[in-house]
Amino acid sequence: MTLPVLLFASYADAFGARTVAVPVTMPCTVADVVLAMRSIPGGEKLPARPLVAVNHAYAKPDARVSAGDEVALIPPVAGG
Amino acid sequence: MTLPVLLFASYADAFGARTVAVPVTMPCTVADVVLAMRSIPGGEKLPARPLVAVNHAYAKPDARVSAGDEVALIPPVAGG
Amino acid sequence: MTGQPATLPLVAITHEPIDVAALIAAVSHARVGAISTFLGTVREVNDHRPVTGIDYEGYEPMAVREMQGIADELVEEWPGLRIAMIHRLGTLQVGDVSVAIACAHARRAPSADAMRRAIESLKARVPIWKREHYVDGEWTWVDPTNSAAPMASQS
Amino acid sequence: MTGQPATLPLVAITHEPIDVAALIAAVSHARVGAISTFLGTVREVNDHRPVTGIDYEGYEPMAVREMQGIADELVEEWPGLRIAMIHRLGTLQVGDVSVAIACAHARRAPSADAMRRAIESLKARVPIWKREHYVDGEWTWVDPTNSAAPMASQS
Repeated sequence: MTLPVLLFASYADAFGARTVAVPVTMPCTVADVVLAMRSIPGGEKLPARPLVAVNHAYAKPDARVSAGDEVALIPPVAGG
Repeated sequence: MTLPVLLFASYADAFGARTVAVPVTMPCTVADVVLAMRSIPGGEKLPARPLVAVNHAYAKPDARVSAGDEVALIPPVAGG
Repeated sequence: MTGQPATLPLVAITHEPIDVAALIAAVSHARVGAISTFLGTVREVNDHRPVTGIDYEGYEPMAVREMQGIADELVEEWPGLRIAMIHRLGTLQVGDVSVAIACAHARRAPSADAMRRAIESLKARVPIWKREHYVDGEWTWVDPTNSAAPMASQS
Repeated sequence: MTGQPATLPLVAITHEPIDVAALIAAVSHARVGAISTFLGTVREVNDHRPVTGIDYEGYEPMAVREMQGIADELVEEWPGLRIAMIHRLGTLQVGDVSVAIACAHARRAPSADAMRRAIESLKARVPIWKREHYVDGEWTWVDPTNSAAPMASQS
């Protein structure tokens, strides 16, 4: 299946999209999602360990991702 | 001569006045002024080393006081 | 909001100019003796480059959740703390207020310490990004982790 | 004032309510990225005694001079700092703002550090006094050097 992953700021620019459909086998981990994204055009611009959020909270690489979760890649934040 | 000394807050209450005429021999020091004030009714309520300002600046006990200087006793401050 | 003037902690994302007076009013209270407020404003120069404006982008539901988390942590550390924090998104001009944080407490030390902690935490973890536009027409997504060589830059 | 919106540092004693927005506007500038503001407000309870109001008294010319000295010292430590500080005198009610300090700088650390230093210095040396009135009709000149046993108290 494909998991929609939300993109923002420089990552949205890198992929040329606000959302990218990532091919993964469920259930999987955050690290699996990032790995799959590296094969998508633009994925080569990702840093070694991009931050990922699952359901609006930062998630570690070994965190489980299930169908229906809202997954987002978080570029280095610069609020304030 | 007498030197007018300005009083504020609890010190004004102690002397029952906003200004007190202090008998001193000019030139004198800040310490001389404070010593003379202890003989004035209310002076017994002063602390051991009250803060004194001369011409709007804190002055040490050995600072010189001249005729025409504006001298004030400064109770413990409590602004803010 | 539940009928009171403001439910605290108050955290919000807005696309409109920030009403600083309203933020201060929200944390004011008869038991408060000190209100420390932080405002972030758009500077005309950053890293020696003249800035004409900034686009702020945010992952809004997560940004609100992180701000709420920061506020809850601060209230836990300083009981009685009254805190309001709001971040503006969209295109801002030089001088515009991008973020406002107000921390009220009975005593000044917790008020000031919480304010400082709030802005540091916000900058560290709230998912908001800014693209600076320069006089020469170039723009950059600001990357605080690599300010010497911004990750993405194009004309 | 010399024709500009505000001559800085701005220090003042007032007998009217403090206009916080005007104070923030005075330190705002295109080169500013952070504005830290401190407000002192009258609390309804101090040292466990219900307070009905406070009379603030000041030695005005010396208070202004001390505030100016504090501002000058802060600007010397943090060049580019834009600072405004104002203290209100007279009879204040619970919730009223007694003192307001705004410190603006290109960066947030100097802005916040200067604000904190300004209020600590003001409380330590600016010749202002406050007499608290309590619900039972008593009043006390507050003495921060001896808070357990106020120097002067009478009914």
